[in-house]
Amino acid sequence: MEKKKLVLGVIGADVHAVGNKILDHAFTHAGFEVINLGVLVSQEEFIEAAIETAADAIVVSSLYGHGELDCRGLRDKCKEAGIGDILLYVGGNIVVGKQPFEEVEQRFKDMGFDRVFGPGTSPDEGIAFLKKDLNITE
Amino acid sequence: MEKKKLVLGVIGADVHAVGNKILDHAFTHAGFEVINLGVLVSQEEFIEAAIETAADAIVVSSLYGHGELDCRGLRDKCKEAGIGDILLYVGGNIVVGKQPFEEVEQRFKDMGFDRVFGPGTSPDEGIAFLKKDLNITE
Amino acid sequence: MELRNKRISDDDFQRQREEVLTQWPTGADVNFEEGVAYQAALPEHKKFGKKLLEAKAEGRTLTQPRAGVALIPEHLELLSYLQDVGEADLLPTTIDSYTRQNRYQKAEIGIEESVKTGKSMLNGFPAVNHGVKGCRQIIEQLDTPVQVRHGTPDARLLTEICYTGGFTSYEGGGISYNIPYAKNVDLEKTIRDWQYVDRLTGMYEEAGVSINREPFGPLTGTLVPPSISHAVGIIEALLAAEQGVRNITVGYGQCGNLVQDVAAIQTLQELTDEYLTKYGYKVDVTTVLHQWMGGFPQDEAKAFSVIAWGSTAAALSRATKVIVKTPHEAMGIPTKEANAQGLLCTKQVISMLQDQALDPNSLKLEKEIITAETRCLVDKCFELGEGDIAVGTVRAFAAGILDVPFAPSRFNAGKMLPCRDNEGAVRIFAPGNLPFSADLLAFHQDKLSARAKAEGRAPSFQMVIDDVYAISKGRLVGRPR
Amino acid sequence: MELRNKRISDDDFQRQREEVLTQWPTGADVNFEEGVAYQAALPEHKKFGKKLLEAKAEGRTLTQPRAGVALIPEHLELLSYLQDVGEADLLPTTIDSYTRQNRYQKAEIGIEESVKTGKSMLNGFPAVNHGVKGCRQIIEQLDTPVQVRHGTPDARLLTEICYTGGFTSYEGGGISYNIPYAKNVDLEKTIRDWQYVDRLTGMYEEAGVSINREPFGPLTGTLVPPSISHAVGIIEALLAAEQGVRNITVGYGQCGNLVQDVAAIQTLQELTDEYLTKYGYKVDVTTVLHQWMGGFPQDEAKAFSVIAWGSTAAALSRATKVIVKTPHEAMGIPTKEANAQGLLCTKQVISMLQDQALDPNSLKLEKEIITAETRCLVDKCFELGEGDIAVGTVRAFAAGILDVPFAPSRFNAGKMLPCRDNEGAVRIFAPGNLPFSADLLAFHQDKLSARAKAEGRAPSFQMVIDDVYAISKGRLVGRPR
Ligand code: B12
Ligand code: B12
Repeated sequence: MEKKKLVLGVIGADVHAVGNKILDHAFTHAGFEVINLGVLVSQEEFIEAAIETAADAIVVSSLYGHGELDCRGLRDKCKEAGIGDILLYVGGNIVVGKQPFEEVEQRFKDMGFDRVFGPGTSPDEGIAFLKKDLNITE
Repeated sequence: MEKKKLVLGVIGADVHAVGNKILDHAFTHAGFEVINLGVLVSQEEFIEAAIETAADAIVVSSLYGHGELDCRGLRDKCKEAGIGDILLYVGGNIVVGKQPFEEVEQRFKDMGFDRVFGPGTSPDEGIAFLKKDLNITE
Repeated sequence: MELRNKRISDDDFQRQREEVLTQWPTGADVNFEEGVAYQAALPEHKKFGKKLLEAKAEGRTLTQPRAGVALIPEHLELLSYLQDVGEADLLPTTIDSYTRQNRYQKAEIGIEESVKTGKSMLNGFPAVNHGVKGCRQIIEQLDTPVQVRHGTPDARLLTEICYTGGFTSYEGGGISYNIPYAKNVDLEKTIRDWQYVDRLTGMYEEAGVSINREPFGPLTGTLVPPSISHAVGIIEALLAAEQGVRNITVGYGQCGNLVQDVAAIQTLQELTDEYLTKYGYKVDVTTVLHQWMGGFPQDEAKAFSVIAWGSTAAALSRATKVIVKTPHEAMGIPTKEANAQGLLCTKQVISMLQDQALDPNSLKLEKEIITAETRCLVDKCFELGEGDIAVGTVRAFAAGILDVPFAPSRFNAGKMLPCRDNEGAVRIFAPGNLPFSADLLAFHQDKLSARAKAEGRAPSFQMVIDDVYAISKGRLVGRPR
Repeated sequence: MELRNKRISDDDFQRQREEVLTQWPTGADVNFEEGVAYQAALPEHKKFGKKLLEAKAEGRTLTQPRAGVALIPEHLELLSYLQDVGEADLLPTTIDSYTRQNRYQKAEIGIEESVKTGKSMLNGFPAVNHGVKGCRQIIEQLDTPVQVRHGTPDARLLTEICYTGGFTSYEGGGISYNIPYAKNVDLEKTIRDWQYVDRLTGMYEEAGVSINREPFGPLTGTLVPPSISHAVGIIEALLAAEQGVRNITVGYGQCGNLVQDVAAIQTLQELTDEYLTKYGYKVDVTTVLHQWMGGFPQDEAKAFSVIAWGSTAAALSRATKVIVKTPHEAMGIPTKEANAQGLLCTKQVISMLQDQALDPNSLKLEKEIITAETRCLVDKCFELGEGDIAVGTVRAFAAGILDVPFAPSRFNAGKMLPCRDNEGAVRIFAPGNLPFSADLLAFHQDKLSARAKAEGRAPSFQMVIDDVYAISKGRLVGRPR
């Protein structure tokens, strides 16, 4: 079976690189093809890379607190670019400060993200959902 | 001027001796005559000592949490013994657990204590009030 | 009957027992054989002494809180929480102060008041009043070994009920539960009453059930020099061993200077082993470090620091277990949440530091000092007792040879005054009648002169008071303001 | 213009300046003479460098939080709280990430959104957008020295505004604010842009106003071996000194092994002094220890432990100041209450341990290793630059001679892989092109073999990952599960 493709990156002006390197390693190890854009990635770069590689999902990390400002409109831009249905994940420390996760999750779902992960989610959890959402069975 | 007399002790089944030794030292140093009954002092012992020495005040410590059970009825017993007007102070960790001080203070005032002091009150604070309440001026 | 460090005869024991079991109605439910059978049937993971020995072999430090409330359901909820959320390795059942003074009638009122007001009006669990069945509810519903912790001068009935009730570890001793916990109770009497406790433990041991015993290390918890508490711990270990106890945890309350604290735990293990062997006992010895036992800072963030610093001493000394304080310490009996926070803070430090140790060379001097002092004290007690350590101990306290600072007991001389040196180690300012060699006394004096010089004031009672307040005011050494 | 470690000429500086001050409208309010006069008129207790030197002389460690929000009133409220309730000795103004990337337009939107939503939508204080007047409101309403902390590759405009605005200390450097904080920014350019910042600092110094400068010590905060961050700190100190900076604080991010951490702070002071003197600069050098900069545990009680352990390293090493984490670290930007808790926890440890120190003998080996490694690195940079440390540094990064683990910058080789040894000290698993002597490489290999043996597995990237997660999972060494 062909490997599913993920575009991975840390959005906005965010430079937190450690988690990104580990996610790259973990997703690759789990059998995905990872297109890792690294840190400081704009919405446009995510979408271009997804179109270019015909990716199955965009996995956005945001650690530094500006996630809410940075992620707004990503789903709409995907639609405009013709990949309106692509699977969209976001995870990390995606808002400023310690906030109740349920509220945060709802806000990001309203923005069009399919799944939202809170601080310190392990890569394994993301992998399990990716397999489910991309219908991967072994 | 004659020294004012204080009966000092730790009430009930309480054995916390450190603060008691320091209060004895501090009150004596501040010019009071201290009749120190030490730890494990019953209500009856407080009252007997106060009558015997014609004390001006009874200073009760309670640290171990049973203060509420141990202090109930002390004012009434003072009245029965004919020293109903004696100045009654209580201080220390006088209830079980961390409770809002205002509520605790009220409960002990309702029991007939003239002044109530919370955890970690410095001896100096007690001395200042004693001087005020016993009309000591220097 | 004359006090002797001699195994209590079966006859004597049974005679006492009859009286003890009638001190409160619940005594009637105690049955030795049935108690042994119950304990023997407990699953391995509920056995306190076993878990300690495993940890010691692996070089791990176990965490244990203090906790106890008036009523059984609440007590169970509390302990379950500390086990499940607080990740406690060992559990306690702290007994209330009325029970400790054998005032079971007052404890009964406390129980009633607690039911009425819906909050615990007692500062611990009244195990005697709850009886054997009450205790067994605790043991059965938890997955962790549970120890009884108290401060009871005459604990004979409490012990009978708790052992039959299934507790596998028991704190206390004839000295350590008298001198800091009583005012007028004869030391001879408490040593004798604790010989009863130890004999009962020995009887369980002989019947194949090993119950862990723990002398209370910190004593008054206030500026107690290590050698004083070591001497008391070793003597209580010897007294217990004579009655047949085979699993003992000796304890020490953190003083605050890291080198002194690590040296203290290491020498406590070494010296206790040494004395027990020397006097012919084969006992499994483990150690416990008590996090700072003196006055705490009121601010919770600051309290966490003190907890972490105690955990550091426990981890770097490889104490077998550590007794944990909580961020509520200065205020009152902690909520279960605060108690769990103390445990989790401790666990993080302990596992984080698991792989580190202090350089042994840096501990050498301090270990030599503590060892020499402890030997002076214990050997002098043997001498005073003409070879009998029970007799010698009573005479030593009477003479101020053993002297615990700030103790409420009138059987304690209270002539020795401790004080911190310039690095914060606890030293001796006024030796009273401590039987220390001239060298040792000179060592203490030099150390305190250095501090006096640094502060530009002579050592005095005010310096001692400043040291008592120091930690709660954010310092270790009580510098002049 | 060619990169050189040479003082920028006045002409060059003025030419750049004209361009810099037009990057955003608020640049128009900058006036050097007026800025100098404003700074000169500040009361003594608001001068950062002065307070540091006093603390160093007294052997005290000062506390400093990180903090910054979008709007001025809220920022003032936050800093006042940290000063008054948190007892912070030094204050920060942490700049938001848009400003750090010179995206002032986005910062403006962040300000507007913050006004609208009533909560800070920025992760820091947008000082450029608030301008000189905004900054002065901060300085004037506080009684504590305030430093700007950020992570800005091109900080020229920010510096101009902040210096005129009255800030008396400024973090950053051409390496330390590039390699961990950027992806595509040329190292040559950032070194040059930071020469501008340092020259501006030098001009204030020459005008009689001393502003403290601080290279960012921890870099990526993740398993950075001490010698790597020492080398970067020393190089940035040399670059700053050449431009006329006279008050420098070099930094280090706690690694977690106490001996390594204390040795690191001590050698950082010694080596920085040594190199500055060797190259003819007279600079007042102080040190800062950053509490654990990697991933934190989520549980607050556990986070307090990590904070306390960092404070322990700061206290026992006598770092001049300590940058404080908070119990919210793993979750998000802390509330002011959580930030104050971190400060108070730290203060308690620092004052409690004020009088203690580690045995110097126990630090000897670790100090020798760090010193030898750092000399290998810095000397090699001088060699590569044919005597010019600016040139040499750029070449060293290109060649992987200087190599920061986990850095996002493509100007960093990323070939070196660090890993903890069996005692938790950070060692080097894959040296990449580090110019270490054979002896030093063998030392690292031995240390890692010992761990590999203890764990029964070969060092691998999985071991590194385990180490990255370790502290947040309660350990220091990432043992296999
Ligand atoms: C040391 C200590 C002990 C020692 C005491 C040794 C001894 N014999 O003295 C030991 C280990 C034996 C001990 C035992 C127990 N303790 Co204790 N102990 C403490 C501790 C840590 C310090 C007390 C101390 O010496 N402080 C230093 C002195 C100088 O301060 P102080 O005692 O507070 O006294 C000062 C002030 O309170 C004030 N003050 C006191 N009275 C008055 C009166 C007036 C009028 C004024 C103005 C001021 C004033 O002035 C004093 C001098 O500055 C405190 C917690 C803390 N404070 O940090 C717990 C604490 C008092 N103990 C407590 C408890 C529960 C116990 C035990 C039941 C065991 C247990 N469950 O852990 C037993 C009880 C034994 C008994 N029957 O009394 C609880 C009480 C809980 C509550 N009130 O809700 C505390 C608060 C700890 C806790 N948070 O759980 N304890
Ligand atoms: C190390 C670190 C830094 C380093 C980063 C070095 C580098 N270039 O990588 C430095 C010091 C440079 C730094 C800088 C800053 N940081 Co920072 N940093 C951290 C810290 C301590 C650890 C991050 C880390 O490496 N963790 C280890 C890795 C393995 O975990 P991770 O990053 O969380 O990633 C994992 C998970 O989140 C998850 N995950 C991530 N994305 C996704 C996506 C999906 C779909 C899934 C399933 C999972 C997933 O999987 C990853 C791998 O396990 C965190 C706090 C913390 N977590 O303890 C703060 C933190 C992220 N930083 C923060 C901030 C604010 C900053 C700064 C603005 C400075 C400041 N104010 O202090 C700058 C911003 C710079 C910028 N422009 O981005 C804040 C963010 C606040 C918020 N969200 O409210 C944090 C939370 C600290 C705090 N509490 O204030 N930081």
